[in-house]
Amino acid sequence: MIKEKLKLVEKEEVAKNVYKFTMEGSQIPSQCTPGRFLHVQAGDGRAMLLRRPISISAADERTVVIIFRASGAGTEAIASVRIGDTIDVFGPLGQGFPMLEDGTALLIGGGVGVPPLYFLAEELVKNGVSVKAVIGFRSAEDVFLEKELRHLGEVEVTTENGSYGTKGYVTDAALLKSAFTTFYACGPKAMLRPLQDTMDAPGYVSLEERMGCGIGACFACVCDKKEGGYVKICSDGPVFEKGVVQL
Amino acid sequence: MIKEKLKLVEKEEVAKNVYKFTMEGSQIPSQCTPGRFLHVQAGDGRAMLLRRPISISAADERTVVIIFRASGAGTEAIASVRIGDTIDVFGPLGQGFPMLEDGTALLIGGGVGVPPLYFLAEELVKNGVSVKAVIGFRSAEDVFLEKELRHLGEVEVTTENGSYGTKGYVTDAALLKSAFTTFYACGPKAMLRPLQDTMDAPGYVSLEERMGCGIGACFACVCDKKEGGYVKICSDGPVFEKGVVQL
Amino acid sequence: MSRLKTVLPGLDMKNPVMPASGCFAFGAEFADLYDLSLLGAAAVKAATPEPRRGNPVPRVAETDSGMLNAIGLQNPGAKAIKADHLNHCGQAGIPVLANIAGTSIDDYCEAASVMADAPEVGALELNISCPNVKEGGIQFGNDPELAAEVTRAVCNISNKPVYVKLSPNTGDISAIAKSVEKAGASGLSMINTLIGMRLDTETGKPILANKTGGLSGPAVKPVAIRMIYEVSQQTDLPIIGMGGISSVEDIIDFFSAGASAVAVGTANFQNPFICPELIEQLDEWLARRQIAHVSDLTGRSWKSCGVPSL
Amino acid sequence: MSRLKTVLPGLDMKNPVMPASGCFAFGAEFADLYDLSLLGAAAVKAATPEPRRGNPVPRVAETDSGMLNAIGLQNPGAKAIKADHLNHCGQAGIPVLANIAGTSIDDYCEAASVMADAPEVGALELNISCPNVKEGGIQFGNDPELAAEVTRAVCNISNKPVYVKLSPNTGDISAIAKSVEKAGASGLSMINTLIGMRLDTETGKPILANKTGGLSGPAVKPVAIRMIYEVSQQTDLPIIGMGGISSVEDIIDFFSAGASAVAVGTANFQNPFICPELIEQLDEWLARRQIAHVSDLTGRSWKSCGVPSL
Ligand SMILES: Cc1cc2nc3c(=O)[nH]c(=O)nc-3n(C[C@H](O)[C@H](O)[C@H](O)COP(=O)(O)OP(=O)(O)OC[C@H]3O[C@@H](n4cnc5c(N)ncnc54)[C@H](O)[C@@H]3O)c2cc1C
Ligand SMILES: Cc1cc2nc3c(=O)[nH]c(=O)nc-3n(C[C@H](O)[C@H](O)[C@H](O)COP(=O)(O)OP(=O)(O)OC[C@H]3O[C@@H](n4cnc5c(N)ncnc54)[C@H](O)[C@@H]3O)c2cc1C
Ligand SMILES: Cc1cc2nc3c(=O)[nH]c(=O)nc-3n(C[C@H](O)[C@H](O)[C@H](O)COP(=O)(O)O)c2cc1C
Ligand SMILES: Cc1cc2nc3c(=O)[nH]c(=O)nc-3n(C[C@H](O)[C@H](O)[C@H](O)COP(=O)(O)O)c2cc1C
Ligand code: FES
Ligand code: FES
Repeated sequence: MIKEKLKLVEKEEVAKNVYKFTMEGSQIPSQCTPGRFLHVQAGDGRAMLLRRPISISAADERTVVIIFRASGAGTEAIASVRIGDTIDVFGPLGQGFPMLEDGTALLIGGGVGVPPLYFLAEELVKNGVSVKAVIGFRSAEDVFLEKELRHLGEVEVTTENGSYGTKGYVTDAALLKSAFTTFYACGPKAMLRPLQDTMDAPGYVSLEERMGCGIGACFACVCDKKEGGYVKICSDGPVFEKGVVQL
Repeated sequence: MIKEKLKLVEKEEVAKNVYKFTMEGSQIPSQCTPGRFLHVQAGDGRAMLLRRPISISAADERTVVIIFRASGAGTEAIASVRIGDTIDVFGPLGQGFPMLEDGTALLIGGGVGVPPLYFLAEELVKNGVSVKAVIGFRSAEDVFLEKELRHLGEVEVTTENGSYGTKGYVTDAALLKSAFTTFYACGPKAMLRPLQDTMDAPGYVSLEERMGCGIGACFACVCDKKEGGYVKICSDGPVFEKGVVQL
Repeated sequence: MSRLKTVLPGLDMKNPVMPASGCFAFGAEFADLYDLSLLGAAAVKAATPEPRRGNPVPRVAETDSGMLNAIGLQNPGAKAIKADHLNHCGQAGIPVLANIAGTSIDDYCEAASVMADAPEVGALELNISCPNVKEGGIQFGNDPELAAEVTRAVCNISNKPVYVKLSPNTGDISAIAKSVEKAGASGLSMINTLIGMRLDTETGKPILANKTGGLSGPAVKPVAIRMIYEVSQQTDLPIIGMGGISSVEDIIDFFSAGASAVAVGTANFQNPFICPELIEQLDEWLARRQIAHVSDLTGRSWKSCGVPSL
Repeated sequence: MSRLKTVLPGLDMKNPVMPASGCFAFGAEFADLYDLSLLGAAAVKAATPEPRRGNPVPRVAETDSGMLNAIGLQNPGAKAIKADHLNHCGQAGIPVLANIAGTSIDDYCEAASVMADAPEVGALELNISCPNVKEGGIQFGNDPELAAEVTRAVCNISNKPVYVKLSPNTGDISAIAKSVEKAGASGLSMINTLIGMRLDTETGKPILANKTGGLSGPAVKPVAIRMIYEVSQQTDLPIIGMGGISSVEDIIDFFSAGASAVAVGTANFQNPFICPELIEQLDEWLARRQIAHVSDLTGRSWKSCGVPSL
């Protein structure tokens, strides 16, 4: 957990209002693992006090990649940063995805839930695990990371309006009925809930919540556990084993 | 009175923390006259709501020049704007310096009170008026606009610590005792007060006050008149004939 | 723009947006910038019975996403205002909401009776909350009894509807609101400024000559929204909402909280063209979402049915 | 750093800077980031007699230069806190200011008696102001009698000094302050959060599940400064100042207003390293101006002599 000014070295609009930022730093990148997130300052932090949690979509020793939708004032401010400028980042935070050692992983992502799964896919493939992915979007113009994921394994795209791939939600995808060892899912609660309730295989879900501190100190992001008690999404998660949390 | 995004085309640090900005626009520049000012937005205007009043230091049909000290959060934010970027400006505001048609003008400026006098000097010289200037600063490293003013007439520099030119305040300058038709002064109240009280010649003083609206609507910037009643510095001034306002 | 037409007691407005009192003087300066007839109404600067010189300068100071003012109700007095200053709004044909201030009930009544008589004035706005004037204002706004008393007195002598402008510097704003409703108010304006102070860090002394000032701007919007949310459920009076409005989204939020019209104050200093700009954006915002009338949004934060949820 | 050493009732501190209650939990998370022994003290999360689950999420929302929270006093209960959560501060050797909350006087006393017994605790901080809990808190903070009653009861059973944390949601904060002073308080903490609300513009509904929340951050600093300026002239109690502190200049302003120590809340979320950073900057700020001791600045906004004017 380091606070560092990362330098924006590459910037690309990968879908409508969705930006891919490649950032350089000396400390944060090397600590990044799939499923963890960065707490990113928006603007100069004077009018917007709270950092924005954004998942890590790739990382190596010197660079880290995030992919995010510019959907509000904060993410728009972040999207307006120019190449060569720095971004104030605190991280990496949270507990990431547990790794598989063998078998087949099914990755299920909705919208901006897809970015962390790409990082996971890369690492799984490095581990010798086979990877299949279901990624869901609103419509054809919103699709991103499809090509990159296809390099790593089979991919099924769903769109709500059917303008590309399978029509419907990720839960309508054919791949969900294929064989796999473990699933990993990231997206809105409405997507995770049916997955947690209906999937037979073991798996992990990655959650979102509005956050204050990002390190477990403010109790903004609690989520009830099924068996009583609670977890903090920022520090105990955002990734939880299937069946642990109430969705 | 126009609200326009001016484009920063030239930027120079003319003395320690003092910046000269040359800005381009299609509407504001052509309306600028000496003594009027611009109401400049600092940053994105979200954390800092109030515009900063800055005098016009030069202008032609397409460009306008301001010179300002980065002395607080707002002027520092303005100073950090990069060439090619735009600045949200409202103006020109206020009543400028009345012009002389002949004779000799003595210009007296302290610190960031010097910039509007440069614009005035240019216009006076165009009118065929002779110009002399006394400009006062804290110390040698703070001096600016000396060279430019020398192109237009005689200049005496004063510094408080004597590190350059005459030691003392502008009120200690020898030129104050020379012959001239009218004086024009701009600087802090502590400088204008003795000038208004002791100068025999006719003259004009340009005042500063904390402002809200800049157009006479909020009553933030009133100043009592000597003969009763009040003026608004933003809209009735900032320039007043000697003896009109209480300093 | 028929979806914007708003009729409140004394105020027949083509749209529900007006500049807030003290941020617009009497309109002369803004008439140079845009056509005042675009506005729904105009809340003009506070009138006191006698002319007031106001406080020494500095009178304003910036704070994070806000500002402090301690103008001290400088104004030429009710009679001069009525005689000389209402012509810009009058010519534009927009109703004036005449802000009234004073340091005693007699003061209020005196200023009110003058202003209520002006043909340009549609309604009075009783400023029982201005925190800048040492002897007056503040105690009226923080005491249900006193607030009712001054409201009753002014309503008795006024032939125009009376809006009471509530102070947020109180522990129970609903109590004040209910009390002035019973006393005869036709509407509420809320909120006035929060009392605040800024110091010069180097000298340690207050920046404002008056020491304290009134805090306004986006910083106070969450306080305003919560108070309107609460009060609109406790009274039947229409509410003119204000406190930090600087975007069309802000206007929507004030309606959702429970306002029936809005006033824009501090934002006029950053963008003097903001009122007509917001009026146009408001119409577009509603059109894009096919909302028949802006009043359909009033109170939708707490109403459970009969309003578009979007 | 001898110019920073600050001794207040129950709190023997090497410097006057502490994290504010609710923004630091019990220190475990921050102990991973920096050496807690750098802090002057630590105001820990509110303790209630029984464990509390708090409010549904969302619990936080951003506002301009501020934020709203409605955590709802989630905590494991006083006994568990005393047994399991004070070790990080204890090992660092910094005094704990134990925040106490409840919904009745008995509640307060029960939590207070447990916490006052913990050896790590230097003093209690009576949260009579938390605006998030429906049945409790708010009425104590807005009524001088009730505030005195709970203060007296807790002082009676506590063997540690009691600081009362005042609510800004009141029309007369000095009345509350004077009342709790008479009732036996050893100090004041001010201010707690202002009640606020943010709506989702599209749906019109409150963002926080609890609907209202407490407003904190730089937006409220002018309100905090003005209240401390006022109260510090009306009581002899030392004041722990808070509300929007995020820079060393802010700390100076709180001292100038009348504080004897400060707490940093919301700013910990933007920069979790801020407390030790500010402590170092505070020492430098004083050194550069040759101020012998930070306490020389206390109240210099209103004191007319005997303090450096710089
Ligand atoms: C662990 C985690 C990982 C995430 N990873 C990604 C990612 O890789 N790519 C991506 O595009 N988005 C991601 N999000 C969602 C992202 O944080 C929000 O879209 C973003 O905070 C919205 O900020 P804004 O300024 O656009 O919106 P605003 O509405 O202006 O934000 C106001 C406040 O609400 C909070 N907020 C609003 N929406 C959300 C949300 N959905 N989740 C959490 N906080 C919210 C903001 O953080 C801010 O504090 C992630 C969220 C979490 C919790
Ligand atoms: C008519 C006029 C012309 C001016 N011309 C120039 C110029 O040409 N060059 C230049 O360097 N400065 C000029 N000034 C002063 C300049 O406006 C202030 O230095 C500037 O506003 C300070 O802003 P800040 O963000 O640095 O300070 P901050 O302290 O962060 O400002 C906080 C608030 O106080 C106001 N404020 C602070 N100091 C002053 C001041 N001295 N006068 C007015 N408002 C102040 C700011 O506008 C802002 O609203 C002029 C002022 C006036 C009134
Ligand atoms: C400079 C200034 C002067 C004001 N003068 C008055 C006044 O005379 N009477 C009044 O009732 N309110 C006055 N107000 C308060 C505003 O009308 C409004 O209630 C408050 O500023 C909140 O709105 P805002 O955040 O949009 O400014 C004044 C506000 C400002 C900033
Ligand atoms: C997330 C959060 C939780 C808080 N919890 C408590 C609490 O449990 N008890 C309390 O007295 N104050 C609590 N507060 C109030 C702070 O201690 C502080 O008084 C207030 O936030 C103002 O300071 P700031 O602007 O620096 O945050 C909380 C504040 C925040 C932001
Ligand atoms: S965001 Fe603070 S505990 Fe999770
Ligand atoms: S700044 Fe508003 S009247 Fe001068």
